[in-house]
Amino acid sequence: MSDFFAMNGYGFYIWGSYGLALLIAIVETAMVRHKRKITLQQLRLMRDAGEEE
Amino acid sequence: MLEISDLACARGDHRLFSGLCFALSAGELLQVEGVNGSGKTSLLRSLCGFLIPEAGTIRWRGEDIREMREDYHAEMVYLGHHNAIKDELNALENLHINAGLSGCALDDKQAIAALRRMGLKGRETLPVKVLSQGQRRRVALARLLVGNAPLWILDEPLTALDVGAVGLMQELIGEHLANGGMVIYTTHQPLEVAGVTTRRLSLS
Amino acid sequence: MLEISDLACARGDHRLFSGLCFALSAGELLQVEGVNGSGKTSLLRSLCGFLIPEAGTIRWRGEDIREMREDYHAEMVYLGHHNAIKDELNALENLHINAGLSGCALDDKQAIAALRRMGLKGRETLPVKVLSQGQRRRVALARLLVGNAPLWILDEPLTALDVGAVGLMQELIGEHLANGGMVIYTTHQPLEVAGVTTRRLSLS
Amino acid sequence: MKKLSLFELLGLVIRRDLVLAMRRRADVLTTLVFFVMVVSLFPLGVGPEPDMLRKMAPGVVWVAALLASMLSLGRLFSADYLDGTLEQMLLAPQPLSLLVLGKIVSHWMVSGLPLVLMAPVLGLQFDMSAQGLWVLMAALLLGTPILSMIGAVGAALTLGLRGGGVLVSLLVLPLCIPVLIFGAGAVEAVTSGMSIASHLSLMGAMLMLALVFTPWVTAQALRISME
Amino acid sequence: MKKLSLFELLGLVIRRDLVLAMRRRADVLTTLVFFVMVVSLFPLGVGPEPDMLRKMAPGVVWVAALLASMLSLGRLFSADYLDGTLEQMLLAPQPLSLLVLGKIVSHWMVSGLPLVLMAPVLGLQFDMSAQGLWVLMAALLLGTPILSMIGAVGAALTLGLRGGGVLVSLLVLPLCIPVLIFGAGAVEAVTSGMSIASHLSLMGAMLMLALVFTPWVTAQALRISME
Amino acid sequence: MAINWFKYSAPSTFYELAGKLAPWFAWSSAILFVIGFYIGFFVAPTDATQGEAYRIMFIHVPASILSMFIYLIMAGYAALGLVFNTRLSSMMATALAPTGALFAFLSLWTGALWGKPMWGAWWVWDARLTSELILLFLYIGFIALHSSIDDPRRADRAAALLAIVGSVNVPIIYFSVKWWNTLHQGSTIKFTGTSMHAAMQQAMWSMVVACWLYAIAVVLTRVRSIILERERGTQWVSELEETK
Ligand code: HEM
Ligand SMILES: Nc1ncnc2c1ncn2[C@@H]1O[C@H](COP(=O)(O)OP(=O)(O)OP(=O)(O)O)[C@@H](O)[C@H]1O
Ligand SMILES: Nc1ncnc2c1ncn2[C@@H]1O[C@H](COP(=O)(O)OP(=O)(O)OP(=O)(O)O)[C@@H](O)[C@H]1O
Ligand SMILES: [Mg+2]
Ligand SMILES: [Mg+2]
Repeated sequence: MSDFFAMNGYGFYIWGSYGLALLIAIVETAMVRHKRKITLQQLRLMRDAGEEE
Repeated sequence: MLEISDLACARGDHRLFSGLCFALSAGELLQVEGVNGSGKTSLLRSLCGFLIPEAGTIRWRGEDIREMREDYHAEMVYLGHHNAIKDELNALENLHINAGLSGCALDDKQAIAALRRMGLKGRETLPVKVLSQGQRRRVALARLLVGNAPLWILDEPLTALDVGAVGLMQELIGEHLANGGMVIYTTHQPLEVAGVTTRRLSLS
Repeated sequence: MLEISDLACARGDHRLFSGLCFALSAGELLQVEGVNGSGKTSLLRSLCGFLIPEAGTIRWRGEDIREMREDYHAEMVYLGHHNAIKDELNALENLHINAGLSGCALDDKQAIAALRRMGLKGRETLPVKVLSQGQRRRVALARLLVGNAPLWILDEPLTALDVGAVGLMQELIGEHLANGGMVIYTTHQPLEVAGVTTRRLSLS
Repeated sequence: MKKLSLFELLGLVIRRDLVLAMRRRADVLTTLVFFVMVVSLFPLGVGPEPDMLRKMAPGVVWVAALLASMLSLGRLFSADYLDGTLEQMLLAPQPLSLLVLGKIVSHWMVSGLPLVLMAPVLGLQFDMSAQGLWVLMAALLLGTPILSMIGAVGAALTLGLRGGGVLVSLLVLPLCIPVLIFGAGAVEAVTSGMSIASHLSLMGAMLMLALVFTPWVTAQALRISME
Repeated sequence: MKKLSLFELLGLVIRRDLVLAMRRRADVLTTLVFFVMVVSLFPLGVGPEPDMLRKMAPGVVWVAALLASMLSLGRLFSADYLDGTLEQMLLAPQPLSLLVLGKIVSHWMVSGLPLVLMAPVLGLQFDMSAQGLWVLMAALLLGTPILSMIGAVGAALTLGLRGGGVLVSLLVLPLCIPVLIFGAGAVEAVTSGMSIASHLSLMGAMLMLALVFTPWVTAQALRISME
Repeated sequence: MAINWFKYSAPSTFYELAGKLAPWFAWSSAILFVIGFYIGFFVAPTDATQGEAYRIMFIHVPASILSMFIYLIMAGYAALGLVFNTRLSSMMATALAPTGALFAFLSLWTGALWGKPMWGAWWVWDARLTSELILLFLYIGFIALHSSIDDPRRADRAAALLAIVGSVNVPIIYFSVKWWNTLHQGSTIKFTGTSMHAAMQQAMWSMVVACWLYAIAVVLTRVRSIILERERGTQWVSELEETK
């Protein structure tokens, strides 16, 4: 197992690459979702404010 | 000559006005009225073609202004919140350039006469930067005296002008209308032109 | 409280005024009059200490303002041709910062109340850049409602304001005078404060 | 009041901008001095070894020219924008691209041409050969107008935006890289005894291309920015 | 309405400028990207030989940092000047130099600090050693605040002058040369195995000096510019 | 069956469609990614010249390819939006830019991590590397310009003009950079392994497709938020279930 991760001494480079790729995928997905949440939240806020007037 | 039909304008997610219709023909004077933020400036800028309206058309002599472009520009003058004068140049040079941009060459005599009429005697060759607010506005207004475009679009022309200059503006507008011109303007100050009934357009 | 004696001011090689003397005490209202370019703005800027006058002294409570500096600043508000508001911030944030700069902390309720009073209800959290000319001026004027400096120096406060807002300004000035304040202002528009006689200073 | 022909109008615009530039002569000088300064900073930062300096010279001069012309872009439209003159230009009854061309030409005469004339002096500081100096000048003469024209597009797009000065560099610098590469390449080619014809003719082609397209693109960008 | 203490006021000014910077986040990024871009342009002009690039690296990074912080100076006072806020600051009942210090601090946080953090990555592009990278960061950390402070004086003096952007570089660059020399020198020293203590302690002393004097000088310059 | 494409160019219908499609793309991307990873790491043999390090290829190459294609697509959408004034295409361009920039960054990062063991340096000034860096700058320029203009319509149009000018320039940049480098020295860097093992090819292609699907899923989700934000004044948004 640790052989697999060591990758013949290239582990740092290989896992560094795939790790960042995974990180980017996770962060971007999270950001896109967060943005959707915020947008919906604002829409709701605006509607409530509109009904108040 | 100028026909606006069904015009709508929105800024951001704020609808300023919609379904606006009016027509203006030679010799008419139109004041756009409304409280602060009602969309007067936005309307005038649409009439110039700067803003693309959300809906509706603006026609000049029957043609859409967005298609005429340069031909329409040759027949109008716009004076906005900004004076469009260069601080480093003097009043005379500024007037020359402004006339040049609207396509006509001017000789010095005509230019000086126009500036004198605007009450800038003795200030013709000072760099505009040292003039007072009101004097700068006068330099900008001097453009109206040269050139012969029939349509004037004036956004708060009276800003910073003193009582004498306001009177002068009334005179100028009167002359222009008598020559078959048209004027659309906004202002929060009273402006009465002798012998002409002002049409009013209220934005609310 | 404010005493001006023998003040002279020159811009370039142009003498604007000289030998100007007047004094202002609590509850008084002074309008500086004059045609365009007569030196009103220059006079007000001298009173703030921006321009160093050619001759004469300006005293506040008996002391020269150039020596008092920060102590004088704590007792005055100046509102010039520029609005001193940040385009990127909204009206509320702008007011907070302006109050902070004049040395007092404000809570949100006070700030919102001030903006509402200036007729900016519903615009408190829009970035100021999208507001109209008149609305921007109102944001700037809201400073007068917070803070308690006795001396107000206003250079054409009515620019771009509609009729309603002009009425409001008259009210505000009236209240300030009734509280023992002082106001010096210039304008080319009529401004009448109920129950107060306006003193006038003509520059020519 | 006689009508102006298109050609007279072009002349008027160029003359106006030159007069304005002369009124604030400091401006013209500053671009030039900035150029000189950036070039002279390098030996200070890098160290005084003559061999290395000689090798760096064309690259450094070109990078400095690129930066200097980026900086001067701020002046191209922003003054006209702030005081409302640009609005009036958009409303002029002549093609906007003509006015834009006029402004670009006078801008180059004020901020590009001086760099071309100054470059040989700086080259001497780095101990460049006479032949290299001539090629440097020729390359700059072809290249700086391209920089001004590409820059004009960027300046028009960022008009009225805060932080425009840096933003415009951000947009325009990557687009200017070919000019930099061929310009510096020409000088290096001549010092290593190769032919420069292909470099210079490529730059000439780019210049023609830019001359045809950029005024029109800039005019469109200005229309967008004034909305 | 309670009175603000001096310290609270300093906080208010810093916070205000940071909020403003965040509102136009593009601004912050652009200084950084400009820095990255200028550094990356050099190899394009000079050629890709690794040996030469390694030698040039500290000088190039420092020159780029200098230019980036010069360019960002445009934003320090000019917005406040144009919209009249600066007039109000001059009329504030607190010492002007305090307000100025606040503005400088937040300006550095927005435009200097990111450069310090980015520098190692750029150093890698030029194949610098790990030790060199650390020293580069340390030198930049000491040097960029000095650049901001000296720059503030220049920005205040050129306020409201057209073409201020280039003029300010002209005034300020010569004053910043010592920072450049010691900063780049420190990195070169470490790569050639010498001690860096003297370089860094000199920069520290310059920083202290600047911290004491420049806010006051800048305040005076602002007063003069507003007349 | 004739599909009415115009129907889907209306933001409201596209919003629905994108909402339905995005999860499918996301899941199939995840599955393909796992497959690609499995083949790439457990089936494909060790490379003769590069050893294990070559396995970076399976992420590096897709990232590089996508970063370039996304720019073209983005410029295309932006141009459509500018010429025909279709709101949806401008929104698509805006939504594509961040993803493209991230792929460009990933390509640089993985390339650098590959370069260190292969060439002994994190970075060399090779033509291909340099043009990828410039591509990242172009993306950042697009995003910076768009975000520093507040009026979304003006931002769309200005950024579109920039993208078009950029895409005209990209080939010029590419060839000039190529020429620049070869003038100095013959390209010392030759990519080995042009005749790839079948398993390597399979791994690579599944990773490429996985990245495509991922990009589509993310962009569709992002464009939905953008649509809501821009259309918030309209009737259909206020009638949406999600906003209640
Ligand atoms: C920061 C460094 C690097 C960058 C920016 C970079 C960039 C690129 C780009 C843009 C492509 C796509 C080219 C195309 O499809 O035409 C690519 C493909 C490729 N790269 Fe890299 N690369 C880097 C480092 C490396 C290294 C170190 C290696 C191997 C030693 C490598 C091997 C490959 C291979 C094998 C391909 C695909 C085969 C091909 O299309 O020729 N790259 N890279
Ligand atoms: N992005 C935006 N979001 C919301 N409202 C906006 C936005 N942009 C502009 N507005 C509003 O649009 C209006 C702009 O109006 P305009 O400048 O045309 O007014 P005006 O009639 O000229 O006013 P004034 O008399 O004060 O000059 C303002 O009410 C402003 O608040
Ligand atoms: N360098 C100079 N040379 C000659 N005259 C100058 C110079 N600088 C300023 N002036 C004159 O000084 C006057 C400036 O006056 P100021 O701005 O105070 O006028 P104001 O009363 O506020 O006018 P307004 O009502 O138009 O605002 C102007 O008449 C201007 O022409
Ligand atoms: Mg208005
Ligand atoms: Mg005045």
